[in-house]
Amino acid sequence: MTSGLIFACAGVVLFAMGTAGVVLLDHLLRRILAFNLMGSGAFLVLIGLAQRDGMPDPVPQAMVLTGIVVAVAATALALALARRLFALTGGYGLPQSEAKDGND
Amino acid sequence: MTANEALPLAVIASSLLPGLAIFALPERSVALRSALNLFGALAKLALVATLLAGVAAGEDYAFRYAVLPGIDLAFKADALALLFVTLSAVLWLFTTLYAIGYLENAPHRSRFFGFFSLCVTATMGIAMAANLFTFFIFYELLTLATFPLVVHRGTPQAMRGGTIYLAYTLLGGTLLLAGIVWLNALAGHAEFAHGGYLAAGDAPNWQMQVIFLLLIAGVGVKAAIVPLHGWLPQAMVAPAPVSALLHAVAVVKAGAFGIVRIVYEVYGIEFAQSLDLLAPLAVFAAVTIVWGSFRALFQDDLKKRLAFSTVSQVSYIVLGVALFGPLGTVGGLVHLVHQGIMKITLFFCAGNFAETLGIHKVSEMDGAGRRMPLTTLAFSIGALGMMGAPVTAGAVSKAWLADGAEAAGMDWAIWVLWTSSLLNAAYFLPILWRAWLRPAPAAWPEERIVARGRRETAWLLLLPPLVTAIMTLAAGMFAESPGSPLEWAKLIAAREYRVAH
Amino acid sequence: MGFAFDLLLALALLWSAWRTLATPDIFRAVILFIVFGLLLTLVWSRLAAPDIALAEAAIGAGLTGALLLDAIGVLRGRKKS
Amino acid sequence: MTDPLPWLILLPLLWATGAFLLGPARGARLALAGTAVQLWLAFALAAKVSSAGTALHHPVGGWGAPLGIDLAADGLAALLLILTQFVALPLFLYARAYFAGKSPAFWPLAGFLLAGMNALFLSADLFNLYVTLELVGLAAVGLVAMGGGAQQLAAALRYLFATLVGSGLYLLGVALIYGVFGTVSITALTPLVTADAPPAVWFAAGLMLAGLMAKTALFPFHYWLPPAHGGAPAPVSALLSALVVKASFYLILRLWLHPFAPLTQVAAWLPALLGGAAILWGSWQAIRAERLKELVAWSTVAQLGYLFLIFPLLGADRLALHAGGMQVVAHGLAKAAMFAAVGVLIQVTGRDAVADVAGVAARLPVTLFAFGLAGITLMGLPPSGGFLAKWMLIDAALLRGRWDMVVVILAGGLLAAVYVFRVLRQAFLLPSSGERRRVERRPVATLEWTAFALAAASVLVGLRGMEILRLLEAGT
Amino acid sequence: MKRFAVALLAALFAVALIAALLELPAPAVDLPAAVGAKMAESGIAHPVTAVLLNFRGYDTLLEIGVLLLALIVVLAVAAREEAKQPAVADPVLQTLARIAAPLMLLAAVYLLWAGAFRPGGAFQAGAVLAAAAVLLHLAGLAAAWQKPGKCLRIGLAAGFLVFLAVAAGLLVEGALLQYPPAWAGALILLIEATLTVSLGLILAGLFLFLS
Repeated sequence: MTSGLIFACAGVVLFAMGTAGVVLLDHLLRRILAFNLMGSGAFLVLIGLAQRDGMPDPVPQAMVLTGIVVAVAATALALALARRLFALTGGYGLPQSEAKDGND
Repeated sequence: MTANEALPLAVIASSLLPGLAIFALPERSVALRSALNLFGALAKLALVATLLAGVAAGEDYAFRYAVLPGIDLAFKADALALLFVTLSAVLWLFTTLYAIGYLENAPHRSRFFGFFSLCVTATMGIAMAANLFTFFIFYELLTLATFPLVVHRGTPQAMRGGTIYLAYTLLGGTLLLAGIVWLNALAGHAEFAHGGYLAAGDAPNWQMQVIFLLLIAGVGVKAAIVPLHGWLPQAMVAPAPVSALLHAVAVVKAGAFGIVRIVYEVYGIEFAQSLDLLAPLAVFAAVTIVWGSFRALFQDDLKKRLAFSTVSQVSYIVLGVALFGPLGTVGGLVHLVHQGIMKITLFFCAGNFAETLGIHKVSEMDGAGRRMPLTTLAFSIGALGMMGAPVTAGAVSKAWLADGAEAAGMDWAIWVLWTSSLLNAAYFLPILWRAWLRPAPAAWPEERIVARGRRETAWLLLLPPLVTAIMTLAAGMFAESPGSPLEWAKLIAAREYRVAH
Repeated sequence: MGFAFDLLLALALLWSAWRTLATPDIFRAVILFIVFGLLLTLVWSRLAAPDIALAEAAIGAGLTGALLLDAIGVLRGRKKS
Repeated sequence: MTDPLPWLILLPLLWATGAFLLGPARGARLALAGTAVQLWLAFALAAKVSSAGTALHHPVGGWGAPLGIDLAADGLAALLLILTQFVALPLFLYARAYFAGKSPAFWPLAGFLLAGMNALFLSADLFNLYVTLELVGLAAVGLVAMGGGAQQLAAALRYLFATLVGSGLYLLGVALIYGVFGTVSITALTPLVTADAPPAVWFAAGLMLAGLMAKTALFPFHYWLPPAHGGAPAPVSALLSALVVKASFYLILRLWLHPFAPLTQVAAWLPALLGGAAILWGSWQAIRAERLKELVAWSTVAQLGYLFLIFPLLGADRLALHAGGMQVVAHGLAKAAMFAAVGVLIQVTGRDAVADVAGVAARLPVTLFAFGLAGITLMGLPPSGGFLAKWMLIDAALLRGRWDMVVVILAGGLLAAVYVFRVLRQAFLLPSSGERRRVERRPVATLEWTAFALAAASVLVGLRGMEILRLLEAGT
Repeated sequence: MKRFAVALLAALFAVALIAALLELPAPAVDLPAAVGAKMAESGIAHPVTAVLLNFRGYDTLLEIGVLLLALIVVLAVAAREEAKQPAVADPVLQTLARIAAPLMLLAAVYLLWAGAFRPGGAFQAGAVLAAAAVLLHLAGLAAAWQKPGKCLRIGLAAGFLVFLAVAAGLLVEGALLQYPPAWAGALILLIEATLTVSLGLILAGLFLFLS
């Protein structure tokens, strides 16, 4: 088993963990963390699988570089929204039933 | 585009364009709006006259525009289409005149007349549709254009009537759509043809029968066949010109006309007969005729009584269609016209009673004939016509229908006609008796228009019912002369059966 | 040797990820996330991807960690006052 | 400008950046000018595609797939490009009057959104599509959050997580595809993906399609849509409901038809089942909704359901594909119009409950007309584009004996009538005398007429059915 | 209940997918070979940078767009928060920052230059620049940013604009981002240099506008 395949498998587990986390967790910061884990898992699968024969492949590496920048952009955006919501409501969770009391 | 292609479009445009222009007019430009309305109505009459002359001379008027592959928006102005087109165009002129008088100083007239014109546009489209696809388009357009008219007053009762109207008609439209697409999937996309375009091999018989049921149920809603008639009495909350439109010019007529097209030009009368579809249709028509008349007996509200009368009378047309044989066909078709003329007279008069004196109920009619003799005279002619009294248009219809029933071997239908006539008399004669023979009360419920000189009410309200009453008599007296509705119906029947045999 | 190291690294990575999600204290979770990022940097270099390793260290662990820590700072500051 | 493809992507990026640098007033002008040019480019592209009869390719960097990234435009892409620019242009006019110089973030975000969508429609590379998906998703979330209220932020966050999970699933799928085949070019993949592909490819297809369905708000992933679309400012809701969800749907259709066709046959019933559920559940919620925008947003959930009904019906006769294309166009126009109209109603009456529109018919006839015309399209009544779509869909279902689908489609139309007329009949109702004294803002003509234009287009497009279908045939 | 179901689903998914990964045929397309074959024409000596800025440069263009977009959203949302004072000054941190910041600047320049033929490049360099700015802020030497002025805006957008301009300019001659081999190296360096500055500013901005 090459390192590529090992890390690809680890990536799958990471992705599953991250996805479950985004779906299940309530705390917004944790969901953002979970999203980052999910993304890292996908990146690992991409590179690990492509390099399962042990040879480096620049194409997926470039893709992952792109992906990391996109992920940090998404994280910053999510944090900005979460912090603003925190400033307004004082909580880091999403209100359970919204849209019922139209307040805008 | 040749002139023969353009003419059907022009007939549609002659109400569509004024309608759209009227929507854009500000509320206060009364004169311009009325001018547009009348210009449209007169232009339409002129166009229709050209078409009539052309069709009588054997011209073909058709227009098509591909909407989907193999599916055209197609119009044709054949003899049958023109029967309905002429009726609607003529009655539209009078209804417009009446509405201008009726709605003087009422709010939202731009909206009203805009939708009013759209209604007639849709009716023209229904009449001239050359295939079921086109028919459906205008059939649904008619639903949409009439809704704002039914709820025009904006009261909770109007909303209730409008909602019920919509519930029935949209449901009917859905059934119709299902039937049309199904038929399209089985038999391809074909145009209406004399003698029908379906043939025995097209699909299993049971499917043809179910589709027929779907189609007839779809158009039967507008034709107010029992048990699909529930909306019609509710929709009488609308202003009187709208009732005229619903009962005589557009809506129920569109339903009845749809049945005619489906039976004669989709299935073909012989094929429909061979599928055993006509007898059940006749039974439904008969039940509707009797039930409508029976319910009318117990209505004190004048417009409601007239509405149930419509339920009954429109099914005369359906009965005529369902009677196998040219005599019944002629009876049904001619009643399409006669019922329109007579019923519109009645609704005009009912509107006059309500507008002038505030009379809404039969029990308030006492002595109305003395205060409003001309209106009451017109009403009487219409009512006698409905009963089938001699010299009126109604007599002609009933005679042909009865002959048709005999020829088709359905003698029971004659009894239905007789029963209905008796019931008609039973609910109309008391009104006439009250109006002419009972003394007037000390004060009318709500007198709004004061009689001046010999004019009992505003002349725009008085003129239309008088003209249509005269037409009722003329159609009866000169039934056999060329150009009468009866002669035109005979022409159509001859064409349908010439192909069928 | 390489295989054992990879396996160990993968397990450490998954453990840090798991702790990140499961730790009740949010501050520790973020610290664990930064640890996760550093481990991931190691993984990238094992995978002969030094460019990603650099980016991961600078952006993934560094900037994202700083952003998260700052957000927690706000959270804590509000809770105290 | 020899080739319209790259310009359709570069132009919105340019004016988005310009709007960021120059501020909202000049940004709006840039956006309008840019979008007008884009619309022209989209039509030019459609003309080229039609006359060529096949897809046009543009190898970015001159390398060509699989080394480089290819842009490709077939009839379907051209249709969506036209729709996007065509809807965006009046909506931008609307937005300029609506925001009146406030909300400086709208213009750059809208530019990125449009660029992302155009890039998505044109891309033929799975990983590049991921980047465009993120561009569209994040821009859309930003637009929802722009309002800045707690409700909007919460809705935006919900939306953000949904869209991130969606693109995450998609990305994992791309990773698997690259691992198995060594390429992410759709053209290169199409001959490689066969029914006996390794299980990882099945996983990839499932992940990518599931992720995209979450982004398209297909039932049961629809939960994020009503708050996001119902809470955003009206022009934003219109953009999102009319266009953004269509972008991910487009991608589903594209993948379904091209690389994954050998795999997807088995599961075609699933999207249709979910679509049917979406129609019924979305319509039911729209009927129950108390707020106007919520009603319209739920209607989007329902209308998207129709799009998913086409999958088991796709076949050689292309009827279902045509129905899908027509529904995308008709709903795009109608939903934009409806949100725009509702925006006017809310702005003028100052309230957004369905009950509060009583009597509006008399004061805002143009807006109400717009709402009604859009409603005709949503109900699928003739002669609208929605009618043609429904007609073809029923036809396709009947030809394959899918009676269950016919019933759902017809029922959906009736349910749509219930929620549309719920608003209309309220509007025709005379307001009670106490209500009438409420202080109201005067309607802005630009807002009213742009809504009307969109609504009229959604109905009139029914008369241009042949052109649309012809375009869909070109190289799709 | 939901927790359990989702966790179970995730676990099943992971197991099944790992099983699917263990038996894979060799890829049908050999992209590394294609990259190797075209390296000479790319104008770059380092394969990853060649893919990033030439072969798949279009991805990178859009990605910068995503980043700029995120910054715009951060600006739109965060602008309402009250301005925060620089963190409490810590003398040790301040000294550290004073020394580190210039070094980081140097490192960034090195990374940018190195990117052409070995690991490194605009992203890493930009990230280091951003890190320097964040460090200065944390040390209390730089205030959090308020609404960006004209100059800052231009700085933020410059990299993207230059990239766009090059892409558009190249369209006159050929396809989108089709560098003529002779010019490729120089154009990519121009893009990378401006991108480094803008990326540094954007990444720093994501932090500094937020705090």
